[in-house]
Amino acid sequence: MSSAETAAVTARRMPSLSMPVLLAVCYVALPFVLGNSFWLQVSVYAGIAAIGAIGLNLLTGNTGQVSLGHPFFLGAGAYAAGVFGQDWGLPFWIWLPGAGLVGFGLGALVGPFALRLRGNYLVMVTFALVFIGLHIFSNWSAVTGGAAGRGISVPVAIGPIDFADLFGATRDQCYFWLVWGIVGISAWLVFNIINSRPGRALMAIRDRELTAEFVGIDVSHMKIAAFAISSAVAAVAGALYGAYVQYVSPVEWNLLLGIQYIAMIIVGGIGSVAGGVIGAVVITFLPHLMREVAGSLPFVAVNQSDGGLITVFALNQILFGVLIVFFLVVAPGGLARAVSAAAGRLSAPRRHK
Amino acid sequence: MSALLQVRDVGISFGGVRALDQVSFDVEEASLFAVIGPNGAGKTTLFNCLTAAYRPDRGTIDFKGGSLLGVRRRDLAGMGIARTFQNLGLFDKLDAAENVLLGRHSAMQCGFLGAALQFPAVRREEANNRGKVAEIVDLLGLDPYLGTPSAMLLYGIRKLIELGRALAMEPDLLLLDEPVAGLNREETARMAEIIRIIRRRFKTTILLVEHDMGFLMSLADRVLVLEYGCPIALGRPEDVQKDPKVIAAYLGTEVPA
Amino acid sequence: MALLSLNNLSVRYRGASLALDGVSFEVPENAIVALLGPNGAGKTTALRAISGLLSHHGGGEVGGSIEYDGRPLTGRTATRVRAGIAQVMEGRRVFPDLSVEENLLCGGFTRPRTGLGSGLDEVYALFPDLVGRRQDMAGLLSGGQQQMVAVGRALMSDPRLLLLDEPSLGLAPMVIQQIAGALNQINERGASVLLVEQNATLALALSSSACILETGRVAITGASRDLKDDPKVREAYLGQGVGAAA
Amino acid sequence: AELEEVPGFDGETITLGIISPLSGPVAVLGLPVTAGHEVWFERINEQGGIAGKYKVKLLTEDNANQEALTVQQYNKLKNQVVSFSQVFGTHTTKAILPQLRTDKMVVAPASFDSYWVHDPNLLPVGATYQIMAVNAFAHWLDTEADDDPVICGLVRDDPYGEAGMDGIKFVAEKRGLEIAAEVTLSQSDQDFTGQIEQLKSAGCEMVFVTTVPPQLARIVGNSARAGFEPRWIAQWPSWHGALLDSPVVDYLEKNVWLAGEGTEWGNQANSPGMAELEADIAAHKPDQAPNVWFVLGYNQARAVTAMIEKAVAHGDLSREGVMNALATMDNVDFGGLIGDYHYGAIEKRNPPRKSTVFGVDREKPFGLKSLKENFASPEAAEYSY
Amino acid sequence: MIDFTKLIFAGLSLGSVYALIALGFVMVYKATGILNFAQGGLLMLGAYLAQYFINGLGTTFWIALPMAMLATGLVAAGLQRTIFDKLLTHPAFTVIMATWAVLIVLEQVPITLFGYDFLNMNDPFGLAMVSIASVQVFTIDLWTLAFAAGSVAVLAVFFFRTRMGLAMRATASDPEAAIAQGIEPRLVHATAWFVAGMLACLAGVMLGGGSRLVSPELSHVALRAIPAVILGGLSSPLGAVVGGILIGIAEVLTAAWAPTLAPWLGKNLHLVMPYFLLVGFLMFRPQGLFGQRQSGRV
Ligand SMILES: Nc1ncnc2c1ncn2[C@@H]1O[C@H](COP(=O)(O)OP(=O)(O)OP(=O)(O)O)[C@@H](O)[C@H]1O
Ligand SMILES: Nc1ncnc2c1ncn2[C@@H]1O[C@H](COP(=O)(O)OP(=O)(O)OP(=O)(O)O)[C@@H](O)[C@H]1O
Ligand SMILES: [Mg+2]
Ligand SMILES: [Mg+2]
Repeated sequence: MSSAETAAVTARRMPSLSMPVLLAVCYVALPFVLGNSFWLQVSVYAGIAAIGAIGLNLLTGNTGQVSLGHPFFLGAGAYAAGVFGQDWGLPFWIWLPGAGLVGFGLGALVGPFALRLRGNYLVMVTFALVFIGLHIFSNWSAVTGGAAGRGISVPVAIGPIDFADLFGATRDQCYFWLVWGIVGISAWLVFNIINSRPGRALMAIRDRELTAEFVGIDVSHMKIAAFAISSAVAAVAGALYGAYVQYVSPVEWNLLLGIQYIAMIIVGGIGSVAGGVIGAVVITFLPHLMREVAGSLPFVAVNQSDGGLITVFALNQILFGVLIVFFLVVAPGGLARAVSAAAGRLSAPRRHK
Repeated sequence: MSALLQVRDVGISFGGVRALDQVSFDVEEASLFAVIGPNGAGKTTLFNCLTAAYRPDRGTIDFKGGSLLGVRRRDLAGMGIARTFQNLGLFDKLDAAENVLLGRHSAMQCGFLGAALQFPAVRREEANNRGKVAEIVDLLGLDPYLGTPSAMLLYGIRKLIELGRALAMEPDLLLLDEPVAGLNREETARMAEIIRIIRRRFKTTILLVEHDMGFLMSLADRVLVLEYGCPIALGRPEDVQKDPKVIAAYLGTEVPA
Repeated sequence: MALLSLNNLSVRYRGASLALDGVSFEVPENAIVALLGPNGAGKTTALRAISGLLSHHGGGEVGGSIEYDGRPLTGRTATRVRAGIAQVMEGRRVFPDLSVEENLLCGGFTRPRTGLGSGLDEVYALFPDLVGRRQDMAGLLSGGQQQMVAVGRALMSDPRLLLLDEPSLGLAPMVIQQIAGALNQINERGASVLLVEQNATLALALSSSACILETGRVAITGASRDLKDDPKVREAYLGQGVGAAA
Repeated sequence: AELEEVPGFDGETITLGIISPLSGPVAVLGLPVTAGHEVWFERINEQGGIAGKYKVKLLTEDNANQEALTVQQYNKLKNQVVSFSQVFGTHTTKAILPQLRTDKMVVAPASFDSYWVHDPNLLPVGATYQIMAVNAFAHWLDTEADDDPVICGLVRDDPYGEAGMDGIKFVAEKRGLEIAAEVTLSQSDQDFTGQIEQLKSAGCEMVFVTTVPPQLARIVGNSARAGFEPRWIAQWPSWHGALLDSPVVDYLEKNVWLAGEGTEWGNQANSPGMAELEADIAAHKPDQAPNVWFVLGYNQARAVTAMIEKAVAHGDLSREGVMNALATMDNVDFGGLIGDYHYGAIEKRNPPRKSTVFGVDREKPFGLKSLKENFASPEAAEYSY
Repeated sequence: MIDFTKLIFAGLSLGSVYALIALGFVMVYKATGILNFAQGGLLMLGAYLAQYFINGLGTTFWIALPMAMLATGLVAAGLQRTIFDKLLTHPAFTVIMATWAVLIVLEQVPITLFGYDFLNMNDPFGLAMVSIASVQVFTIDLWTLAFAAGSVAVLAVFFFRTRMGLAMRATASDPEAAIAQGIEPRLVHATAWFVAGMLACLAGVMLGGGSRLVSPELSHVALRAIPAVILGGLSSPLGAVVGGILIGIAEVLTAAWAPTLAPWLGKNLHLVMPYFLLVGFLMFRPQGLFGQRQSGRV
């Protein structure tokens, strides 16, 4: 048994007190520190990805149902935001939960497929879901604008508080607070689930499905619920994405996105809420940071025609691939574990000798 | 008063293999009933039939007066049936307490919404059940192992955790499949002791499969012997042990202690 | 002369304390040696060190040496299997989606093709229960039947040194006797056996010498005959009427 | 008077942004477009820069033809540039439109959506896909078609595919013709036999096709196998020089036209711009193969230069200044490389109505010979956006 | 009237390419139990290498093909040795993720070496055709079919008649237990990857040859073959071929019929048809056409 599993246990424990304080300070201060820069926007994307990753981690990390189908639910959420918020003109506090509900319903529809399938075959059904989703998104023009895509301009105000314009802050700053606020809420909710009866049942299903039934767990119900909740969270992330970017088209909800989400939870830490968030931040920032680094290397050219051994893009992709493999090989428990191991030598889990 | 568990004419085959054939027996309330027999005789299969893991081709199984056939696996816990597995059925990444706590699953109510929002009632329920778990952990002496994923623990400990999880289900009928296989003498003795305590304290009816005859003799009230799926003897342990058919099929000439 | 000797062997698993701490013992040519000890004493670890599987469990040798056939035992497991070391792993480990016969053939992977047929015959003679199940997936067998496959698979390579990790696990008393017979048989043919067992009575009855480990150290070694009568051993490992403890 | 410093202008250098697919399947187009920009601005810089004194610097980012990435790259660059000399792709440009409005940023889109014509934040160049299709189709009707032509479409299911088909439908309507069959294909199609059989069974005499070169090769290959030989009119991006060496070249020469614009590669007689272009390539990028996408970039850069010059003339390089320059800009002459664009006030903008129909000829430098050059059909003049 | 036989033949030829690709997936799956997404990258690399041997080095096609297959096979085996060997004990989906990462890297290699421009394979097939049952068929498609059939035969013998084949299945089943039998998983895995690389290259060449061009898009075609593998059952070479051909035929037929028969199902239905088939099929036969059920026991 690898020590990755210890991580799964440790990661589920509450972080110590100094951590929340630090996070709160970052939450408030970062938009000011980053000013109106590009990096602030990347942080908003990272936040949106974090929400999606928290959802996926519940399904894949905690319930053991590997899904590449996340883009489908993200996309559905974005279009739901467009329909509810823009076409129907509903307010923020309706279109956002509404998108979540749509995701919930779709997840509940897809969930039953997972009941019959395991392992690689389940992965493949979710893989097919991405393509089926693309087909629906490119053909259902009334909702999605067809292959050409659609604009999404929706209100983000709860009563008098407008998240697009908080005390004169810029749109990006406001979105940072909004998105990361929702990250916090989702993290809290999912954390609670994981550490209670239903969450334990999910993990039981992951570890040993048959035995789970013998302790009285309704496996079908639980799996479908896991799909539905994870999809609901994904749809919320998708809705926020649509609202922030203001335009979406079907090609975005592709397989690569699904793979990226899996990468997030693997790199961050499987089955831990913090892991999903850390992974999302890393995977979102990585290409941009690497672009900064790669661009200043001597043998690298911005594009192929400029000579140089290799283009920035190619190098970027290669580094990206290499880093993922590196994380997999070197930090199999994910960064969450590496971080908690580094930070928490004091509160190391008790281990028999 | 009728027996807690009544098995009548149960049979099941897999392809050409007849794993159980015309098996009938009663298990009285609060007794310890043992099943023995050569490898592949159908003991685990019998357990599987009792716990809805397999559906027998023929026969009836009644528990507390109602039929167990057609019952869904997940409802067994609620009906008061718990089991352990020959190959261990622990949740590998969870620690001892979480494994045992999962035994409380069907006794608890909390759903996703309640869990997510942590209503006070949910917290209370969680605390109460964690209390029960602590008692069991204490009873089995599992304290030192908390916090370690069960897969990383020693075999003997893992067997105890699995027993603890079954106990947490507060079953009326407890099925134990080879509880002391792979345990050393000391651990075997401890397991025997624990089983006695369980019987004394909770009046649990126990159905048990084991190859360790010494262990069985001291515990069992009645013993059923299977061979190739067929019952060849049923009776008190002392009698069964002397039965020439049993000696020929199962025990062999000399009995290792 | 010793076929196998462990000299002051220490093993540490990654991030854990020493699992073996200066262990030395010998398996003479053509002998059955029992390796006993409570759970967690390091028996499996010792077998892994001999078979070269330690690295798969995040373990490495940290000291001492192992000699086999007069030479230091190094190299990968495959090399050691080819040199005649076969093993029954802890926990059966049959290939669940291979048929019984395929499982056995895997055991003969390093053996010349010509020997496979007679190897199969021997295994089926030892475990007649398996004959009717040759084409069935090993994963469908009962626990004890799987253990038979595991033991049979190890015998398939026609080993010079057979490592057995709890071969009696889950087996009916009769089958245990059969296996005991089989071990004596291959011993008579000139092979040596290193036997790890919880069933100390059986192990001491079968073996000529024994070594008892406790928390990674050798506690007692000696001829099995003597150990059987040693009061300390009797109390700790043999104990009469196990169930009567209460 | 000294020009005021603004984001993207430090008093000496004018910085322009480029967002283009430098990777992924569309890089084959994005790379030459970007090269076109580079060559043009190297030449401008060599001549002293815009207005003779302001050197131009390009900041290039890759969008892999994905909108999310485009938005991110746009945001990364927007505070460092005066305007964007290129943003590649229709859907990617749509993705940043809302921000262009708030930021008052001007972008030259490297795509031909007709919607661009009336957008005050966009500086398009060249004829639209609609016009190119209209002219090519009209040319076919006027030359090859019989009285009752069976016309069909095989188009990609995206804005690129739909744009050209709109032009075909427009002409068909004007001339009272029916579209006999309209079949779609997609980026990941590999075979096309199903579609071809449909077209064949509909008896198509002309098939308008929007696709990309590897797919065109397969489409005509399978048509050859099926013995299906209509007049294919392919939209401009379906062409690539590599097709000349492919086994389908015979079929291409016989049956395929390209709905494009400008002149034959190397034809300096009809187009002074071509001489200029070839000289610039020789000077700055001798290994550049003949490529229409390069020409697009080159022309975009020329239009952007005209706009920035106007802004400099107004003495205002701020975003408002650039938008104002765009709104008050004159016609830009592309030396016959493409049709002249009438810029200026947004409602009066008029994209070129002229375009060119090419046939395939393996003897020509780029494999294309013009069948009818720089002409406008009556329908093209009528087409309204 | 749409000619049905023609469509079937076209489906066969498309399907035979899918079949070849699918065989590569099966190969790695059989030895390692993972779905190897890097297959597409190998395919693309193989096609570019063959193209380079032909156009750059001037060798003839029939020499370039085995050379490229060998080279791609070696690259694949090298990947196994450097990366996947280290992931032996990791959970399957971590490894799947790693194959995806490798795909990302692999895709960049031919692009860096040869650029994004489209290239001609300059193979001897070109547009050569023969007439079978009065249907014109490209010779290259016949070759592809022959290669697929040949590969299946070879693999079937390999898996069920050779020790290496047995060792491969054992390793996939329980790597450590396999080691304990004296099997070298490294060798087994490297062999599997090597063969998969060769198959990928073969598929890439057939896909980039004839009337097609060699382009970076090739790597995505591999993804279209995945439904074929699943349909056939991940572990069955025969299934891969049957699945590939079924998918090919389904795709071509749908392309021909769906727009007229069921336009309301959306444009380009033929592209999702394989995925609908995959999902529908898995509902009734979760282990695929020829796959074996997992031998789960309580
Ligand atoms: N799912 C199944 N498919 C095929 N055969 C099965 C299946 N389950 C059990 N069997 C067969 O039924 C017979 C009885 O198996 P069972 O596991 O009940 O034996 P057991 O008495 O528990 O033996 P052991 O003491 O070895 O555990 C065996 O021959 C086994 O191979
Ligand atoms: N993979 C591992 N990683 C870390 N520690 C391990 C590992 N395997 C075994 N250990 C530890 O090494 C010690 C010796 O274990 P070993 O399995 O060798 O004991 P054993 O004598 O075979 O016990 P058993 O009778 O339970 O099989 C134990 O403390 C065990 O926890
Ligand atoms: Mg059993
Ligand atoms: Mg052990």
